[in-house]
Amino acid sequence: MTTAHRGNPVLLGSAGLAGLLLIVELLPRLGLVNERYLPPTSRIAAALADEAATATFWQSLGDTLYAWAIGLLIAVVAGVLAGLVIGSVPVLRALTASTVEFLRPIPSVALIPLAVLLYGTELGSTLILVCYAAFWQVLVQVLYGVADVDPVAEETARSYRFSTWGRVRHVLWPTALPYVFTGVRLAASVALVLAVTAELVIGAPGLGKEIATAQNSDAVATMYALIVVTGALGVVINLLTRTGERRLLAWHQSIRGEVAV
Amino acid sequence: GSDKGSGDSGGSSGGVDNVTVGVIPIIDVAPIYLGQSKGFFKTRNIELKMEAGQGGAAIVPGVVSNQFQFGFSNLTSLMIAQTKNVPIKAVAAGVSTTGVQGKDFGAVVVKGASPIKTAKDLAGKKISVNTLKNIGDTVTRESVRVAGGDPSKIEFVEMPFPNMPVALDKGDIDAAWVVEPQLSTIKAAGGREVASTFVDTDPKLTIAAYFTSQKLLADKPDLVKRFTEAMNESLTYADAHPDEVRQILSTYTKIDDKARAQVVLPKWPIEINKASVQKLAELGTTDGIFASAPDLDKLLP
Amino acid sequence: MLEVKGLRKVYSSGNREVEALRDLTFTVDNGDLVCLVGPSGCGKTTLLRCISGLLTPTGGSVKVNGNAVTGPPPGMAVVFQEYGRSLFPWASVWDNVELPLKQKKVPKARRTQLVEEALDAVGLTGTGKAYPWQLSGGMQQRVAIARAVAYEPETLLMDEPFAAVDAQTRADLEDLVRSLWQRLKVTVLFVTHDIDEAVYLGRRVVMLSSSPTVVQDELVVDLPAERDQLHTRADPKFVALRTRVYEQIQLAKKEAAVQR
Amino acid sequence: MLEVKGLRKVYSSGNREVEALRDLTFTVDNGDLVCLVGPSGCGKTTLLRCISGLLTPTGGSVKVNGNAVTGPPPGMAVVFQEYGRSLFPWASVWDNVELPLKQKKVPKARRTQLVEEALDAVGLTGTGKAYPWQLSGGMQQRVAIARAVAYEPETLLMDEPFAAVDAQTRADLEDLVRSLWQRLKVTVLFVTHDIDEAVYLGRRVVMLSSSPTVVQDELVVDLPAERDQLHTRADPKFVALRTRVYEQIQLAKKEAAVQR
Amino acid sequence: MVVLKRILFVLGLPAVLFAGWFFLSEGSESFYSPPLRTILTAFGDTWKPDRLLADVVPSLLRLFAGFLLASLIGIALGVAIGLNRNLRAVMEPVLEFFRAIPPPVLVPVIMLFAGIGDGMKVIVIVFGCVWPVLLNTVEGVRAVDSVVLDTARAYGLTGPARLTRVILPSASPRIAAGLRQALSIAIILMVISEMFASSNGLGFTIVQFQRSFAIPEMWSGIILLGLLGFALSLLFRLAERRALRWYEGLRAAQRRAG
Ligand SMILES: Nc1ncnc2c1ncn2[C@@H]1O[C@H](COP(=O)(O)OP(=O)(O)OP(=O)(O)O)[C@@H](O)[C@H]1O
Ligand SMILES: Nc1ncnc2c1ncn2[C@@H]1O[C@H](COP(=O)(O)OP(=O)(O)OP(=O)(O)O)[C@@H](O)[C@H]1O
Ligand SMILES: O=[N+]([O-])[O-]
Ligand SMILES: [Mg+2]
Ligand SMILES: [Mg+2]
Repeated sequence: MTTAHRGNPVLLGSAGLAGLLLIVELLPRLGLVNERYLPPTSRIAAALADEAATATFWQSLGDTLYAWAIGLLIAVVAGVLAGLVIGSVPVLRALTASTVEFLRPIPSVALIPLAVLLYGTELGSTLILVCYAAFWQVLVQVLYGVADVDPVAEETARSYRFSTWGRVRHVLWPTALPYVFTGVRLAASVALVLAVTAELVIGAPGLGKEIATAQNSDAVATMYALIVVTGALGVVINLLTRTGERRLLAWHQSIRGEVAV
Repeated sequence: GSDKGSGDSGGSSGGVDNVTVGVIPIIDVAPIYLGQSKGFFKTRNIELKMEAGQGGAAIVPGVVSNQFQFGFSNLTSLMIAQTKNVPIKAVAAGVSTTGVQGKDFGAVVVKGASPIKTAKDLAGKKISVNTLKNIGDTVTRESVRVAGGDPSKIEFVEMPFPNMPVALDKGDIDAAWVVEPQLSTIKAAGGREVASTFVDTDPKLTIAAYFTSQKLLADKPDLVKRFTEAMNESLTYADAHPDEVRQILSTYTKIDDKARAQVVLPKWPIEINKASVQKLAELGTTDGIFASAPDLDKLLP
Repeated sequence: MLEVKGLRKVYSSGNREVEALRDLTFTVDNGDLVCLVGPSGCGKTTLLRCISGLLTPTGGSVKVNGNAVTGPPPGMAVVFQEYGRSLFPWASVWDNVELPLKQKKVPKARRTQLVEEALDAVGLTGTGKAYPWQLSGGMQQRVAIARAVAYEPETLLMDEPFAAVDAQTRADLEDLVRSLWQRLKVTVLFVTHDIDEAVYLGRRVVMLSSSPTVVQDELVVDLPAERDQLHTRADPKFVALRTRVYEQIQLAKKEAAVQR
Repeated sequence: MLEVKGLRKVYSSGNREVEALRDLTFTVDNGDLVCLVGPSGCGKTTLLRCISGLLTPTGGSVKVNGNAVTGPPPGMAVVFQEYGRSLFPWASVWDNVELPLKQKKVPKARRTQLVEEALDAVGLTGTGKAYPWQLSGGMQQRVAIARAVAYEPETLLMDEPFAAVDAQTRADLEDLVRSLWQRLKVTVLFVTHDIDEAVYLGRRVVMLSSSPTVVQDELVVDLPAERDQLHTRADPKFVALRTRVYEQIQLAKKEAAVQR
Repeated sequence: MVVLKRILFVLGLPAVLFAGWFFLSEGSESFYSPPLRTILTAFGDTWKPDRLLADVVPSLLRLFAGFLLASLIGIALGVAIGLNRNLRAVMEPVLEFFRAIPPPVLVPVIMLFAGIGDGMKVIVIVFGCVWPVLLNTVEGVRAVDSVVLDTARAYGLTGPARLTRVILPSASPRIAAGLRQALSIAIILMVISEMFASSNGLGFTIVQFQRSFAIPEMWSGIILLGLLGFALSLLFRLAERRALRWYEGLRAAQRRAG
């Protein structure tokens, strides 16, 4: 296939980020926005350096990552299991469809009083919100993935009398895997968003609480610095899931195109 | 409640009570941090831990469910809770106005070039408050009323304090009801104060209080008593040592050094001024914030 | 014994209703090798799907050894016409062949042996590590055949399994099927559109009519059991048989044309 | 004129490197009908994809009327070996055939006529409204052929286009291709694994060796231009030609075996 | 009969769950989790037509605007990124950066550019729910069958025709999955956006109830939110069924098995 010249993805990605940094530096410098509300990149970087020198920052970062990781893990495991089971048993799918649709749009943030009631500002509160929001992301993707199984592949497995487990393991799972990855990538950032939001609103320890404090204190550059940290976490997390994806989905059409000639 | 963590009021070891207090990380709660560092709580066998929440939404349920043993909230919110029979009770004063016109820690401000000159001009304007149907609109209306304007025509919009300087600057709002440190920020950018709303309402207005749950009050009256004592000592100390207050701010807020030296500090009397709260209650009832008139005897100590 | 009785299948999806099979009745004895021929679109694939329990018939019944088929019966292997899609793209060629054996709980050592032999037999020695989509069409089809062969089924259903391979390979594979059949006493039902192939391979040939489909004719191939590509195909008896089949199918098509 | 010169293609994905084509050189004159035969997996599909500009060769060149091919040249139609996957499942049979014509900006009335004629020619009258996945394998393949036929191409590349259809339909389609070729003066490159088909159809036959692939042999089919299924196939000249092709392919396979 | 079964399937589990909640919460003393009976009474008292008109309609309008905009942006950007490897490499880190930023903390920044009106809220919704559409579109576009792509190229299906006739239909099942997910996130963000600088809307009302300790009313709002989500998803499902008839048929065709 004749494709356009292919650049180094890492270089191109860095160029993209550099472009963003440049824009943020220029917007206030050129007076397009008031720099008291959007400080230039250099000032944000300075504030970030100041933050990075404090122990509180690292403690908060750790707290956020911890809540994120645990919450995401629970959500992914639960979402995948539920998705495979519900997706492969038509009756279950029909039975649960309405309930899923009912529960899914209830925002985690609306559950904050409930979470605080149960866990105060402990980790548990953040976890409830993170799990609740991330779970649906995974579940829905897995449901779509299960529905995408190629009937001929499925029949092949059935004709060779694959056990139910064998069909799940060897047909359902590989078909759903690309969807699971999208689900995990969606869930990973939703989990991060919710972890930070929960900290922000409830005040559980973590980056979100630091952001809230910075906002309340009118420390604009510091607030942006912390936002940047959140975004950077997202970039790193995506990098990790991408790597896993490339490894596990080498056979898939979407990846094949990248590797083959 | 859970048995892990310090959240449990039963968590006393060797006669020391582990106490968690839900606070908003703003200037108002400086005394409790100062008192903690001075050891006012420790000497009364209280091991203190602060949890920061964004306002009553998180703190009140935390106190009711005993996740927090005490909480900090403004009195209007506490009175709303009281009218809904939320089982809580105020145990110590939180923060009060300085009582000085033009030199309070909260005010309504406008842009320097705004045609609004006095509180009277605020009638019919768009004013931001941090929470609708709460203390902000009550006291702002009162300022307008006192100045001879028509408070019924004000359009209040809700937005977080940190966003108000931007909104004011861009002209999204005509005026902002803000507290420190945003008040200083706006003034430094050329903003102009048009009403010292707390002072207009009552020069001795008590704005917020520390509270606990009815249940803790019944189960551990002694703990509550010790907390109140420690709190009062902290308030008194903070009132007397503004420099130390400005210092302690650096530990739990991110207000930069310059702003910390400049912000107007509130007053921290130990008495909850009942008359002023009564006024707040009446104003709120007039404005329709309370479904029924709050019963202050049930709420205040 | 495989019994098909009054089988009927109507596809109705949305506004389209197609009566793919009208009324099919025939039996296949255990250990027999039956070839099914019929015009394109007459319902051969549909029939195979019903027999393998993958499709529920609209009417009639399919029985294997007296038991009604409701799902894929044990010991049955199917080579699908859509070989490309029947291979798992996420598994290597080796894994594709080995997977059903794993499901059958064949021990590891035996599995390795079976897979190796099967890949050799279809001329794919050494491609085990490739993915199916790295292979040519004919090679993919042979992977699907290897999978069925390695499975050592009691009943083997094959749906135009040699459509994508070259003449020489095809001849080799035909001989492979016959030797497998003789060696393992497996029952084979073989769909093909190649009349010579049907006659060369089968012990019996079942001819289907055009849609709506019934059994048009049936014949026993009374050629010697030992067949080879050169002599058998030159045998006058062979030529006579293939002519008969050819005529029947022509007839079927004409009848269909008249009905329209 | 279609010129293939020193064509080489190496697939390298991950750890696997396959030299599918080593060094291919041949030309096809405008208006010629060339059949390509060769063992399964020798690179016929690869070659066709290089010629149609869908695959970039590793070495050598492909030229159409003197212009190097870098993408699909205009006026070229391709019938893919993977007919099932080459039909758009979201479009009806009719739309599948009509879409390329729309793209070519053929006026509506003419489009309708072309699609109708093409579907008739492949024996699919009246299936326009069905989706491809509602058709049998052979019917799907015929839709792909109809699409190419309706397109009225200058060059027609076909990759084992009759693999899934029955003998009778196949014969009809062979005659369809020949009449198309004669009527429209279209240049045809036809890949098949059926030697008889290659000789019956082609004006020339190009034989490819086993992998790594070169042109093994080439011959001109000096049969009369007017051919028919019965007489041509019985012609001793036909038999001689097919024997020659057969031998060459046997030879190619043996050489490959020796090389290993 | 069939209809009855469908209704049973749709309402069965919710009915059981609500019944469970009803009986378990009966006699609850907890201030924050009142009996369902009380909540249901509050529901009837709270969600009168005028309130629905004043609070739910503006919310819905913003929701639709945000969802529509997010769909357009997500699909357009997703197709571009999915088709162009270099663009994907450039954009991915930047997009991932923004995707990880919680909408609530972005509100100040968005207010900077969009003020505090409906525009701000719509942007918050777009910002939050564009991601599933974008990601799924990218993946869907990348996964288009290679033979399909070759066919399109060979027949000169290029430019807009390639996009509308090949890429989009082929990716449509995945795009639908993304849209569906976006819809429920849009509802969530509708609520979140109304927590800031708002004076009407369902989210605003729920938060207002929460702040004023009107707990049964707050719960009734959450239930309304769920019902709304359910209704919207039904609508979506209807549209999806229509648009993806070929896909469902394709999958169901051979599934009508034993
Ligand atoms: N899923 C389906 N939905 C609707 N109609 C179908 C479906 N599958 C097959 N058909 C129709 O049923 C008839 C028989 O199809 P079938 O695939 O069984 O034919 P076949 O004999 O295998 O043909 P071929 O030799 O071309 O593979 C055809 O007319 C076809 O259009
Ligand atoms: N995408 C690919 N990646 C790696 N190897 C490939 C790929 N496609 C084809 N090959 C290899 O290239 C060789 C030639 O394949 P090709 O499909 O061109 O053969 P063919 O002559 O068309 O065979 P057939 O008659 O069986 O269709 C084979 O060995 C095959 O394994
Ligand atoms: O569930 N969320 O609030 O995003
Ligand atoms: Mg078939
Ligand atoms: Mg090929």
